[in-house]
Amino acid sequence: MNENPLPSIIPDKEWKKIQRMLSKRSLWMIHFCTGCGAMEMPPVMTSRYDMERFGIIPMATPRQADLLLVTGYVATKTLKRIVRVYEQMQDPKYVIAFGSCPINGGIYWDSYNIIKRLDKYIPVDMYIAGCMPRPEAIMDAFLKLMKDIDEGKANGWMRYRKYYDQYRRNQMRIFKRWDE
Amino acid sequence: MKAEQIFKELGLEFEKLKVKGNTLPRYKAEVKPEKLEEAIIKFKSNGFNHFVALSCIDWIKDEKFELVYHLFSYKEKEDVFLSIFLPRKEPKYKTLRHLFPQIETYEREIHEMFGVEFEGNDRLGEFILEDWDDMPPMRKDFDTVAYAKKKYESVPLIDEGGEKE
Amino acid sequence: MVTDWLIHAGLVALYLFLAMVIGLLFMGIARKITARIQNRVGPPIYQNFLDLGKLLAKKTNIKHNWIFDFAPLFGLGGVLLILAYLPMGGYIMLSGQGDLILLLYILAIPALGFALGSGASGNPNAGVGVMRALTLMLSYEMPFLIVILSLMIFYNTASLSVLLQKQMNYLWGIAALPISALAADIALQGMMAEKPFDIPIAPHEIASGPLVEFGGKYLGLLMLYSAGSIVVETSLFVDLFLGGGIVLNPTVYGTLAYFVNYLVWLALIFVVWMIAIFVNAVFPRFRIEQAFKFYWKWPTVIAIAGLVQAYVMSVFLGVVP
Amino acid sequence: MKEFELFIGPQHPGITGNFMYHLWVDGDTIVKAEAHPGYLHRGFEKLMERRTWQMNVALIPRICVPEPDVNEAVYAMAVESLMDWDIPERAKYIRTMVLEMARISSHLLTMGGYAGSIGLYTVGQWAVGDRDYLLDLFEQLTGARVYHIFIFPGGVRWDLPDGFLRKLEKVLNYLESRLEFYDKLLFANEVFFRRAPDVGVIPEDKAIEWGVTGPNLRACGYNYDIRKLDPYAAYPDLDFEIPHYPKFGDFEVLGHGCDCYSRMLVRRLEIEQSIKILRQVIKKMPEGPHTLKLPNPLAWKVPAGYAYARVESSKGEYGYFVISDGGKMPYRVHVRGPSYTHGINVTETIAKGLNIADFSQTIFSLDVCAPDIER
Repeated sequence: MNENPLPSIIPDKEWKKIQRMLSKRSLWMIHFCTGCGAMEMPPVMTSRYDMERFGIIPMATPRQADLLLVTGYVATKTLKRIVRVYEQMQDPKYVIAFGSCPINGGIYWDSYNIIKRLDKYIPVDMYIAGCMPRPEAIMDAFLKLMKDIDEGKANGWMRYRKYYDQYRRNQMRIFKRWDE
Repeated sequence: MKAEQIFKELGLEFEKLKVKGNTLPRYKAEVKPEKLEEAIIKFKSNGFNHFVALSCIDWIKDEKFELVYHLFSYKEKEDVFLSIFLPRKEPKYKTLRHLFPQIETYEREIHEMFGVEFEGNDRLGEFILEDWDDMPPMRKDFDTVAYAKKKYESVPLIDEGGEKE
Repeated sequence: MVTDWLIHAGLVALYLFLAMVIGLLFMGIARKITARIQNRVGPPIYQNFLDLGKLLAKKTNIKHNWIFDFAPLFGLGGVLLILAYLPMGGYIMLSGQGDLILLLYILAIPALGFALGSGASGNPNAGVGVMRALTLMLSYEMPFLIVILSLMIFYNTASLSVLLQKQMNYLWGIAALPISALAADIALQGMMAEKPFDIPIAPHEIASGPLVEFGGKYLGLLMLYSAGSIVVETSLFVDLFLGGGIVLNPTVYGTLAYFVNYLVWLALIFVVWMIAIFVNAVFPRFRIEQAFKFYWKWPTVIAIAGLVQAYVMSVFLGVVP
Repeated sequence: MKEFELFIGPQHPGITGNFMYHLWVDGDTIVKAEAHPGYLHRGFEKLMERRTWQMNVALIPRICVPEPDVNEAVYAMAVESLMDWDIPERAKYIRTMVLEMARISSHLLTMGGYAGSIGLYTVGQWAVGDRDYLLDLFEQLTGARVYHIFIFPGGVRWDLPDGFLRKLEKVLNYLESRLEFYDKLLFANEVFFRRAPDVGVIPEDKAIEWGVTGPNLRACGYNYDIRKLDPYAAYPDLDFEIPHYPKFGDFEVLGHGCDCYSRMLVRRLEIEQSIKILRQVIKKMPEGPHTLKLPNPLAWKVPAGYAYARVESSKGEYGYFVISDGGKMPYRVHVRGPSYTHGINVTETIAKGLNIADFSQTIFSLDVCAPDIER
């Protein structure tokens, strides 16, 4: 996280607590429909479930976002864009994977174009099971993620920095080339 | 003009497909590859101006690819399927994108998924897949399970020391 | 002497700080009200403070060039400068002769700073957005300049403080020059970049335009910038047409007058902001050339009518405030 | 100014789903557009060849996410054609009901998305909120909100629950009363009148040749609808109209057809027609079995042959070309999605000369559904 601006006044521990408190209450999610789970995003955004109650709003660009929703299966071509988007996001950042497909491939277990496990390529903080997850499940995941952030357990972005070599090695097994 | 009459004029034999649910008749005919363009032009000028789809079928036992050009006429309310057979080894055909522009897209997909070459179509190449490293995936002898195992399951988990699943 | 100066400086800091707080609060209220219009519950009204805190606490590693780093500060500094020139509730921090014209010039500074930074990011979306923002500025300034001209003719001054004085003594601008006030409000909608004129940041078209590359701390500064801009723009309208919210004469009532005037000013900018928000919630956005045409057509005609009215009233009818 | 490149998607709010357009822009005008699909490619057609006829029922709804039911219906019809099955009357009516409910929900979503693309988020919020009432009905009927897996070769999975039709009637009344609000906010909005007409025009004489179907074709002035043209399910017994340009009833006719304006109005009027159809279905719902007696699910013997079935989805003609070699699994299934032409060829062609501000509303009004392009 960001360095403490006033180390003499605020203890480092308190500073981290403040940061967590702030980032859990204002999760900005990136507007990226990677799969069919995106279909349940409009209901979550709109009047019935209204995720803006918790300060979660869609953002147009990865630079501004804290939360990446991988909504469903990930095709190899999408994975490259997901990694791009993820790396453009500013720390701290969190990933929620939707549905059964990013867990183990789900119904596409034998497909030639679907990567089966997402956490081999980017760290995932929260999984929602089901095909497709109901809006209630999505809201529940948001609340759980907030709790995790509060307790300091949602540290996927730290893992990504720490094990960057391994993540990149796995990614490069899927991509032929990184440019373009 | 009714499809049956056009078939007669072209000298083609046709069969009627079974239809349940929908009601309009569907006719299917086999055309020689070199006669196809002429046949499609004939149909197009006689009201069959809606190009529905171009499908490719891999008849691996017969060592053939079947390309099915599907036309529909809003006027006559009839469906026509014109199919050609190409050899499975070095499948090659000419592009018909000048007749209906969307044929170009279908040709690009079939080129990628089956490996059929369409001469004259300059947009063939990477379309849906990216960084593909095997035979075209829709061919019958492509084993998707083996490929998925080889490519995705062999990727190791992230070793975070200590915590093992 | 020194104490005077210190009190003055402290007051300036307080006013600027309050302006930022008000701006952020207004953004939160706008989100809540929009949510209610859309049948939703909406975020708490202090949500924007949390957002700002989070953005400032975020790690920021976006590297383009020094112009890009400098631009948010430039924009924010520009906004603060304008805030210092604008009377808020009758309290004037910096003032000089002919400051209406000066104000017109410095109004462009924050936008230019913003444009500079987004242009430096090299993102084509930002480039398009900046182009649109500058075009939009060109379009709403036409009626706005005419409105200012009619005010200057009618009140016979180019100084904001004198303008406020005369409005307090005689009549508020909106009562004396209602036509011009209408034109100014339409121009204000564009100045605030609310729908139907939120063209520069249109997310569906150019992915939030100039903001596209800003994140973390930069975005936090830009959020402060837009919070300040809200106060600048609404306050500008209030100062020009609603007498700056001055209901009690400070020379008579002293400190109490400043306090009451501040509250009245706050209420008035809130009303102006609400009008903008309600219009924002029920309109789609124009294309940029449509906005341009729109502004050079109806609001300009209305503003010219207002100019004629001001001219006739002051020159032929001899109404002198 | 120099020409520059702009990427709309895959991560972009102005795109329907995970899809990408690569634009070359000169000033504000698009000079060239290229569609890049494949971000959602799952290889459905391959996977279907590996699953039995009945297992496929669970797989196919995932091809088109905003309106999955058409997939089930069209697959069921194709299999029935091969098997030579006549389904019971009640199954036909229940299918019609499900398809029309799906059409309304898809149109509401499109309407909301379109309004969002021109910046009117309020309509989007309302429409998606109202759509949830239909999803609740679906949940009661099928057990799922989005992927219903309800229409089956041979009929439908189970009969209607008690009191379902009464609830449907209630929801229809509610939706009908809500339409007025959409009219006021979007379809009578001055800015909409200025932005939508004559934008994203498909040349009328080319529309059929380019493979434009569904509401987009009707917006060009042709009253072709597969529900009337090649009727299926219970549509022959039902009375409804096909709204098309310039038959817009009480709405103003602006522009010259084939544009965003007529496309959205056709969709708006189709919601009304769907409500009308559903009311008739409620009245006419026959008694009887809801499905045929099905053979052993593990060993369906589907006779060899070719079959093509098509339905009118909310986006256009949706067809399955199913080929059986007499085995336990389909030999080949080709999916003809309506967005295949709308999203790639048509958009690439009509994007030339479009303002970048109008690009997003053009694809939203064409109702491009990315997953059915690449499957």
